[in-house]
Parts: sequence; structure tokens; C-alpha cells
Amino acid sequence: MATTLTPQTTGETEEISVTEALQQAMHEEMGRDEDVFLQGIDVADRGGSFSVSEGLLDEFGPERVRDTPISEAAIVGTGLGAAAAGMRPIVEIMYSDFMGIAFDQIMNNVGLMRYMFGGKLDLPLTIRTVDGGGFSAAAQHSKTLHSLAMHLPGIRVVCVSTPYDAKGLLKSSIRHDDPVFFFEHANVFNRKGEVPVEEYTVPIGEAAVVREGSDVTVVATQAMLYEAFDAAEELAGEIDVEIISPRTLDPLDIDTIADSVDKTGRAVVVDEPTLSASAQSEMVAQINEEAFWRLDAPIKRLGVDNVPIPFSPPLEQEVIPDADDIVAEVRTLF
Amino acid sequence: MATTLTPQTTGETEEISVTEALQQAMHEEMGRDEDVFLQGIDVADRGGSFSVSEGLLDEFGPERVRDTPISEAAIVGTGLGAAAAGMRPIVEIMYSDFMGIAFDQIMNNVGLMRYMFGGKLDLPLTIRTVDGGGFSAAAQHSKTLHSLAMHLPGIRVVCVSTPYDAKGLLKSSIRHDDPVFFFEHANVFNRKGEVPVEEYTVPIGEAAVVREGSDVTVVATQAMLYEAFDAAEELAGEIDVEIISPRTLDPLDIDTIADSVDKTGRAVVVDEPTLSASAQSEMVAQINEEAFWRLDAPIKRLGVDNVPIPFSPPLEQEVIPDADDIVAEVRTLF
Amino acid sequence: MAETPAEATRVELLRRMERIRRFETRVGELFADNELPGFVHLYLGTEGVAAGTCEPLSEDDYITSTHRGHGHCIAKGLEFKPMVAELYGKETGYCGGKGGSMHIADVTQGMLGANGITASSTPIGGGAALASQIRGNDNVAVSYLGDGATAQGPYHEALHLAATWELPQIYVIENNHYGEMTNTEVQHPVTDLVKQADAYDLPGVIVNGQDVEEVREATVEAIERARNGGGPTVIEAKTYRYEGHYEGDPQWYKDDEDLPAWRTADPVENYRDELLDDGVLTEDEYGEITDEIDANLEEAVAFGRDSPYPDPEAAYEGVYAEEI
Amino acid sequence: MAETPAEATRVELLRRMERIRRFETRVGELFADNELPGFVHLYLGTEGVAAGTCEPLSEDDYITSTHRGHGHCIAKGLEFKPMVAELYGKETGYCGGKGGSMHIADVTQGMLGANGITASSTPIGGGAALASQIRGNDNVAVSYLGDGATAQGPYHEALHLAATWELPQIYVIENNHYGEMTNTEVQHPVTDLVKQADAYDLPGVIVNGQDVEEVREATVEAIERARNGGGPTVIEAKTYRYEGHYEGDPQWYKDDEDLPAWRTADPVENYRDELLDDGVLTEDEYGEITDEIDANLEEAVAFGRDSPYPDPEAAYEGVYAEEI
Ligand SMILES: Cc1ncc(C[n+]2csc(CCOP(=O)(O)OP(=O)(O)O)c2C)c(N)n1
Ligand SMILES: Cc1ncc(C[n+]2csc(CCOP(=O)(O)OP(=O)(O)O)c2C)c(N)n1
Ligand SMILES: [Mg+2]
Ligand SMILES: [Mg+2]
Repeated sequence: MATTLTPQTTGETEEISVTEALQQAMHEEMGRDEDVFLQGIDVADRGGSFSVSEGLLDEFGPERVRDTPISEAAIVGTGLGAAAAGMRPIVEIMYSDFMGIAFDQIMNNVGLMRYMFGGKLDLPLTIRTVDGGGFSAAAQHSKTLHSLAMHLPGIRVVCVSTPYDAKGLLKSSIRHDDPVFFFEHANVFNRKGEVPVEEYTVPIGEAAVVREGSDVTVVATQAMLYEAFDAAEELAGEIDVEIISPRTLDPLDIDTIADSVDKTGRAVVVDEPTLSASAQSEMVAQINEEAFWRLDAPIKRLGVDNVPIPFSPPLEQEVIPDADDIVAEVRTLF
Repeated sequence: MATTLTPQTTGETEEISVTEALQQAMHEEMGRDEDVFLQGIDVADRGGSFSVSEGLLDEFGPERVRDTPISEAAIVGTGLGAAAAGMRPIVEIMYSDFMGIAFDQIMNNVGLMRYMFGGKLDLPLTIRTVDGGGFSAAAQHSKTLHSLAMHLPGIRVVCVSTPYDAKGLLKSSIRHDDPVFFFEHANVFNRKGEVPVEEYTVPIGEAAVVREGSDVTVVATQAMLYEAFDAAEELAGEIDVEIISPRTLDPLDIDTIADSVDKTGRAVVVDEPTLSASAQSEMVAQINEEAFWRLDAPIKRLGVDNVPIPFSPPLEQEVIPDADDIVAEVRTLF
Repeated sequence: MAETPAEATRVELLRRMERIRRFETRVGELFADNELPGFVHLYLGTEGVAAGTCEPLSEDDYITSTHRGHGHCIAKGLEFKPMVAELYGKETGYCGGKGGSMHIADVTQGMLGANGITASSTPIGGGAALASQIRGNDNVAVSYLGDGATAQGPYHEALHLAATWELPQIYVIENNHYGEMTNTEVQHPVTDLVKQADAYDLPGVIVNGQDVEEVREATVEAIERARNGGGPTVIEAKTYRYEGHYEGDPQWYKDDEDLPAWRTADPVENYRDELLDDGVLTEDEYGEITDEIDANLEEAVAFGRDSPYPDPEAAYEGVYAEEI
Repeated sequence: MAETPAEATRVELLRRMERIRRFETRVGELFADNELPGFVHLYLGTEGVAAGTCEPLSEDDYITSTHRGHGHCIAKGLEFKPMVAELYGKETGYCGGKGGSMHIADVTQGMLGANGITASSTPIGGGAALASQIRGNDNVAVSYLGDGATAQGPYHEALHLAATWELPQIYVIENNHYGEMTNTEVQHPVTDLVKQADAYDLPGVIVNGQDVEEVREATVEAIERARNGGGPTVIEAKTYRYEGHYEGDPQWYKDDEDLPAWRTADPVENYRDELLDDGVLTEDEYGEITDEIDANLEEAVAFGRDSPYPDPEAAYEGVYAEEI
């Protein structure tokens, strides 16, 4: 029974943080493939606002690790053009809140170009960005926006929680021939966990059952995965919680989720975006479609209740879901 | 029993198109309130790409009816600034596909400004735009993007189908003290219907039961409302379809929808966006929450199945839902 | 003063312009006959710009284009058959019918696509140029945009980045004096849109877009500069849109006096006369060229017309490289 | 050469700079003491720009600001108490604790908000100017942005529109030589960012941001022009960021030689000395001014510290004017 976020592996492992996992992923992929390069604001000299690209400039030089002007449309758009010309770019949008500047490029070019051109063109572009509140950074620096990416066809969406997944999925994203929007999370960077010392990848499109349980399925992403664990511990003995980490949101591994709901009959989806037309809505809709006949209660969802993220700590704590909220929500189902 | 899209009214009515209804709404509101003005690409001299602003320049002059450069961020952002300074601007984004250029303004300023500033500032901005495929305009001129607006807090979302609703809701939107994203639809402009000759408005936030039925609830927006009607006629005698036009998507009048599902026990949601993390997902999630115990079958949804809109007519017909698709989907529930 | 190019080059310039002229004229007819779905934006009147900028490019160089992209496609070497088939929405089109007029692309020939969002392709061209820079090869990217499109933010971001990084990219502003139905003056504070180059310390050149050799010469210089690490150039070609914004546009907003003057400056006919006068071509040789083009074109029309539509199920293919 | 303003004006300029200097210094301390949540971007070193540009404005004129907005707020007349309270996230803050440092606003004083997205407030300022133009009143809008922010597309769209419509808007580029941790040269192809004004045929003025009177004079001229229908002006103030990008920034990337030189050009201290030398102020009068500011500030800190946090439920209020 997997009741830990650490992967089952027979080989040697080391404990690293999510930040280190992401660093390793980029290091390894840039070392492996000359076509991989990175560009974004403060990614080179500074090593990224969240230190994710530390060391890359020294190792790979300024041609392949590039500090850009503050121009998200150009950052993403030139990344896309370079991908169309055969490179394998990683572009960073410092906070996902800033994707608005690049949104036309993302929506109308990144996601559509292959299809519009008849399906012939590989676009191996990875867009890395950071979701998440909790730091009193207020409404323009705290949003969790992967729902927007999920709505756009032609773009894969990855959301990670653990060092193991961070490393394995970032490597897969970089190697992937379609655009991948890779969402890191401000509240997850410092989380630690075991990763194999040996090279590995995690496939895009596979959810993980990270805690087995029989009474209720909790699907939780990014930082919410840790909250779900805390909630499950709190509920242990009372309600037996199964936890699923979707890891990829587009495509969503609904089979793994539906199998779990088949067993438990109840589901709570926990994610940090505002609820309306969100990742949570989508997961609820798909669970309803795939597991309706097994449901013993309505599917519940938690997220930010359609308000901007406020600055003041007590307000911010109020709006972002936590373990207590999950416990309370789970209890309403019994 | 309301089995018609024409409103019940005792006064005199006239038959007009949706385009005329929108024209009348702007005419009346600009006549009523000096603070109302319109800006956008080709809205003045040309009267709008879809003729919605025809006649406004002649009547209200170039100060209040403004042709802009091709600069959606500036069109929306200056509209917002003018609203903050006490005006009541209407800004047009020619196709909703073009909102990407303005997305930062929409997401980070239009929706957040009141809240970030402590709730004190009225922002009576109306953003008009056009959704919808069906004209072989391909992937960058055919999207239905109101789901993106629904995801953003601080912005009301209106989607109309009929002349009556178009006029009444555009008038309400212009008078509203919060930003309203008003989605017209390319396939609806020419639809005709009766509207009162007397002045009237339709309140934001109220759905309409436009066809009563007992077996299944079909919630349908924009052009899909007409498809739903055709489907209901096709099914008449076999399955008795109740049709709801939500009219406003944010806030969604879930009470009216849930009451209907309470009666029918079955629901199909039909809307034109791509499905993932969409308006449809949201409606399914809310129906599941509010009417779960009355459901006799999974809630179904129709939309574009997560592909870009293709150019070629047979491909485009394939991906956009129509009455036949609705008929087939409804039948799966019995 | 423009240095006269080699005779073969001059013939090639004319040939490309004639290909565009004849193609677009025929497409206008097909559209008027309701043979084509959607809408088309024709390049008539502007042939000198596409021909003059693309002729000096190699197949490995890139271009990015606009909603008015047929001319660029043809000038870059794309073929009539799959172009016409694409306009018909047929399976045999460049995009298998998925793109249509506004999204014709052929990456194998360095044509990174027409684009329906104004100026939205300019960063894509920057990215192709960036790829060249990183790889240290010689390829340049030419990015077209209209006068109206110069008002868009992403264009500035692209230009600013290209200037900062000295990318081998050439911006070609096709100033045809209209953005949709609105006159250039209404949309811009300046007449010469190339002034924007100054903001980024870039060379900015105004050329007569109706003079294909002048266009070509400026492009050759810009390519030279780009290949030598001198960074981007902005070229503004003054030109004119003979047709409406789209076919079917009633054009009531156009100034009646302008069109005749521009017709007199016709880039194709004048250049043909020049080459005949200069003895570069005989009437017969000219006839052979145009006959071949016309034959090609009629073949292409028949091909487009007769090709099958894609299977409806194809609508669900081609979104991704990898099914998951 | 700058014409010397009236004595009262000069004192007022100093007073505003001192208010900013002392406020920001104190905020830096509070932040270092972990009293404030989130992060703060301080305006230290740049006081001359906010003071010189805001002093000539009336309460009915508008400003839009940046993530580094405290200086603009203070210069435009906002008060310490609700500012400090906002930094603490308290109910009594300008935004009831919802905005924090990056979103302080007071529309009643024409302060249309700090803004955490670079350059994103520039179109908002354009809209305020547009409102004036439509209403035919005299109000102008001043929009601040950083050197780094000039690379953003929406800034260009705003500037281009303002130029096309001759809006009464003044753009003030605060060139403090850094965008976050990246030097200006790395981010731009030109040293003088005001060159962008040329692209739109706008007057562009470079001023020494450390000289408050020079800043003011350029602003007065720009206001005059704007009020007379002459359209926008772009002012680039060369200045320096004494602190890190945010408080706590280790600043390893900064050039060691720069700071001392800029410190020597300190806008506040030098101006104080000038006014003392010119006999505009006595030491005593200066002491009175700063004592009052300091007293105000300590009151404000106590107020902020002691004010209650908003009720958690308040998080759900204020999204909309109208509940539906
Ligand atoms: C972002 C965006 N806004 C608006 C449009 C609608 N539109 C299509 S073409 C066009 C005019 C473009 O003018 P210009 O750039 O001069 O090109 P031309 O048509 O003259 O070749 C407009 C406004 C668009 N395609 N994209
Ligand atoms: C669209 C966007 N991209 C990136 C950022 C992150 N960011 C915040 S401040 C800043 C630097 C701004 O530099 P500048 O405009 O020179 O202002 P300064 O901080 O020097 O006052 C950056 C990149 C942002 N806030 N918004
Ligand atoms: Mg044009
Ligand atoms: Mg700076």
C-alpha cells in the first residue's frame, strides 16, 4: 500500500527538494540535447526568481541560457518560433499571473499551430511557470492559472507536487514533441523527497495513487496534495482516504481516478484555482461522466471561491483551501 | 407553457434581429447617459464588423464613437481607465479570439482592480465581443471563449441568443457598475424575434426556461439554443425536453437549472467552447452539486471536443455540435 | 539608386510577381463564384513586396506571414496545387483543409505560416532567427506585417527583443494604407511607420513597394547585415491594396482618387514593360512564362476542385504529435 | 536651464521628497523586523521623480503607478496612516488589507493604483486621459513605468493610442538602471529609452531624476502641452535604485562603483542643502518639517500596527459592486 509520496524504486535514491529536482531535470536535458535552451526574465545571471535555473548559465553559457527583456509575448513567441525551427526551447514565465501578456501567443499560436498547419509540425516547446498563493503577494502574483491552459487545445498541462514527479515530468516535457505548459508551485519548491539517482522520467498523462484508502477519493494537485495528506491523517480511523495525484491535467488520467471512485463511491477534488470553469470543474465533470453510477454522494470540489487572492494573511488563509477545509468537505459526504 | 423564445409581454412588440437589438441597446443607452461611449476597431465609420454599431457615429459623433488602432490591450485598458475615471465605456473586441492581446488587462486589471483597491471603485465597463464558428474562418477566428471570462473573478459574463435578451441584457450590462464581458455570437446575429417597443431591460443573472418539458433538461447557450429547439422538436412525442437559456454565465442561475433538473432528473449541457475546463464543465459541476440526489443519469455535456476549429466545411461541421448531436446525446440518457 | 540585378534575377522577380498576380486574380474569381469557403484577403497590388523580399532568400531562410499571405507563400516557393486545394478546404491542401487561406504553411520551405492575428507571427519569426543565432548558421527570418498591425504590442516586444539580441530577422511592413476599412492616418500618429525602428536603434528603410528591384535591394542589404551579426532591419514598403480588405468588401471608404494613381504604378505591368524595353525578355519569352503560370494555375484549380474533402473524422487528428 | 520655482513650491518639493525618503526608510526597517507580510519594493533614491512630477498636479489629475509605488502615492497626497496600515494588511488600510504594497490606490485623490504587472497600468492612465478628453475638462494623467517595463507590449499600445488620439497623458519612465536583477543594457538595445517617443512623433525629454526642479519643469511643460491639446509627452528620468529590487535582495549583481556616485547625487539631501544655502529654509524650519513628518510617520506605524486585521469573511466582499 502506497501511503507515501516517495516512489517505489529498487535503485539508489537521494533526498532533494522540488527546486533541486527541477534544476537537475534541466541540467540533464540540456546536457543530453544541444537543441534545448532556456530563456526568461532573470533566468540566467540570477538563476531564476525561484532558483530553478541556478547553475545553468555557468554550465551552458549565455547562448543557451538567456536573460530576456520583460516581454512575455516575445519570450513565448520566440520560443515557439525556435521550436518550429527545430530547437527544443524551455521558456519561463516568472509567475503564471504574467501569462496574460503572452496569452495571444499561447492561445492562438502555441496551441493551434500544429493543427492549423495540417498536423505536420513538431512544436517541442516547454513553458515553465509558477502557480500559487500563500505569500501575501496579492492578486497579481498569487493566482493558480493552470485551468486556463487546460481550456486550450493543443497544449499539454503538467502540475507537479513532489521532487520525483517534478524531475521526471519536466524531463518528459522537454522531450515531448508537443507544447507542454509546466506549472510549478510557489508552495511546493521547498518540499523534499526521494528521487532515484539513476536517470528516469515520468510519463505525461499518468496519475498516481499516492495513498490508498477505501472510503473516499481525494484528487489533489500541487501544494494541495500535501494538504490532502494531512487531512487523510486527521481523518484516519474515521474515514479512510485514498489520494490521487493527477500530475498531468491535460490529458487527465480519468481512468485511474474513476477506478478509485469505483472503489470508494465518493470524490473530492482539491485544487487551488478559482472554481468557476476550472480544473476542478473539469475533474468533477469527468468523474460524473465516468463514475456516475458508482457515486454515493455528489462530487465535491475545493478551490478559491471565485475571489481574487487578497494580500492580508488572514484573508489569504481564508480563501486558499487547506487540510481543515478538506477534512470538513470530506465529512459532508458521510 | 413557454415553448417559444419570444418573451411574454402585454405591450406592443416588433420583430427585429439580434443585430438590430444590439444596435438599439447601444443607441438607447448612449442617448440616455452621456458617459457611455464606444471604442474598437472599425466600430465608427464602418459601424462594426458585424454592423452592430451602425448609425452610432452619425448620431453621437467621433468623440463618443471611436475607431481605434489595432491594439486590443489599449482598447480594453483605456476603457478600464475611463471607467475608473467615471465614464461608462463600451469596448469592442472584434472576435473573442483577439482577447489574447488584451488578456493581461482583462485578467489582472479589469477583474481585480475593484477588489485589490478594497472594493471601493465602480468599474462600469462593458466588453463586447463575438464568439462562434461555422463560417470557415478557421482556428483563429471561430473560437467560443466565454469560458475564459467565466474563470476570472470580478467579471460578469453574459451570453445571448435572442433579440429580446440581446437588447435587454446589453442595456443592463452598460448600466451595471461592474465589468461585464458581453459575448455576441456570429451565428446568432441574424436571428429574429419579437421585442417590446417600450423600453425594457433583462436583469443580469437570471436564466429563462424557454421550453417546458418533463423528461430532460437541456441547458443551451448562444446559437446552441436554436439547435436545442430543433432537437426538442425532433424528439417531441418521444422525449419531452425542457430547455433553459442561462443568458448569464457569471453568475450562473443554478437555481433555475436545478429546479428543472429536480423535475426532469436528467440534464444535457450544450455550449460551443472546447470542453476542457469550460463553461460546460462548470454547469455540470454545479448541477452535480445542486441536484445530485435527483439525477437519474450522468449529466452530459456537448461542445467542441478539445480540438481547434478547422477551416474545411465538413471538418467544421463535424466539431461544432448541432441538433442531431443533441438528439443523440439526449437519447443516451434513456 | 538601385543597382540592376542580373538578368536571370530580373526574370525571376517578374515570374514571381506574375505568379502572385495571376493566382490572386483567379482566387478572386473563384471566390466571387462561391467556390471557396470562408473569406480571402488578396495580395493584388502588393506583388513587388513579396517577390522583392523573397527572391534573395534561400529555402533554408524563414518567413512568417499575415492574414494576407498568399503572395508570401508563392514568393517563397510554395506550389499552386496544394495552395488552391487548401483554399477549397480539401484533403490535398497544404494543411489538409484545416488551415485555409489564413494559415497556409510549409515548414519544409521555411514558410512558417500565414497568421490570422495581426502581428502575431512576428515573434515566431524572431524565434526562427533565434534558432539560427544559437546554432550559428546563416539563416535569416523575414517577418511581414501590415501598417495596421504595427500598433500591436507583441510586434514591439518582438522587435525590441530582436534588436536587443541582434537577431537575424528582417521586418517588412507592408504599408498598403489601410487596416481593414480604416485609413492609416486614423490608426497611427505618424505616416512613416518605419520610425519605430529608431526607438530600438535599428536601421529603418522606406522603399517603394511598387518597385520590385528597390525592394529587393533593400532586402539584400538587410540580409547581408543580418548574416553578419548586424541584427535586424525594418523595411517599410509603401504599397497599395487594390482589392477590398476581403473579397466582397464594398470599399465605400476608399479614396476614389488613389486607386488610379496606384494602378499607374502597377508593380507587375511596369516591370514587365521594363524588362521588355531593356531587352531582358522578348514578348515570346514573356508569353511562355505566363502561359506556364496560367497552365499551372488551371491545373491547380482543377486539382483543388476535384480533390476530396477530408474525412470528417480527420477533424480530430493533428492536434498533437503524440497521442496520450 | 531650469527656472527656479517659487519658494513655497521649492519647500513643498523638499517636503514631498522627505516624506517619501522617511516613509521608505521606515518601511525598510519594519520589513527587516518581519513586521510586514509579503514583499516591498522601495523607492529610495528616486524621490525626485515622484515629487517633481506630482507637485504640479491637482487633486483632479490622475496618476497610475507601478509595483514600486509608495513614492507616487505619497507625492500625489496619500496619507501615511492608511498606507502603513495597508502594508500591514490591516482593515484600516487604503484597500482594507486586500491590496498591500503593490496595489495601494485612492481614486478620490486621482491615484488610480500601484500595479504589480509591469507597464500594465499605462493603458489605465490613457483611459483616465481619454475620459478628460471626452468630457472636455482639464485633467491630465501621469503614468509611471520602469526602464524594464518599457519592453512590454501593452505600454506600446497605450503610447501609440495616446499619440494617435493626442490624449492628455504624460509617460514618466523611471530609468533606475535595473529591471529586477538585470542591468538595463542587457534588456534594451538603447540607453535612452525615451527614444521610443520618436516612433510616435511625441516630444521625449530626458531629465536628471536626481534634480527635482528639472523633473518638475519638464512636467510643467508636459502638463501645459497636454492641457492645450498637444497630446502626450514622454519623460525619461535617469535615476537610481538604492535598495535591492525588493527588500532582502542580496544585490550581488550591482556594480559596486555605481552606488556611491549616485549617493553623491542624492536628490533629497542635495536639495535640502540647496534650499538651506539659498535661504529658502532655515535649519529650524527644515527641522520642523522633518519633525512633523517623523511624528506623522510614527503615528502611522502605531496605527498600522494596532489596527485590527480584517475579518476573514471580508475576503469574500468587494469583488463586485452589485451582488447578484
Ligand atoms: C489581434 C487582432 N485584432 C484585429 C484583427 C482583425 N483584423 C484582421 S486584418 C486587420 C487589418 C490589418 O491591417 P494591416 O495590418 O494594415 O494589414 P492589411 O490587411 O492592410 O494587409 C484587422 C484589424 C485581427 N486579425 N487580429
Ligand atoms: C508582466 C510582468 N513580467 C514580469 C514581472 C516581474 N517583475 C516585477 S518588477 C520587474 C522589474 C521591473 O523593472 P523596471 O520596470 O525597471 O522597474 P523597477 O523595479 O526598476 O522600478 C519584473 C521583471 C511583472 N511584475 N510583470
Ligand atoms: Mg494595411
Ligand atoms: Mg528599473
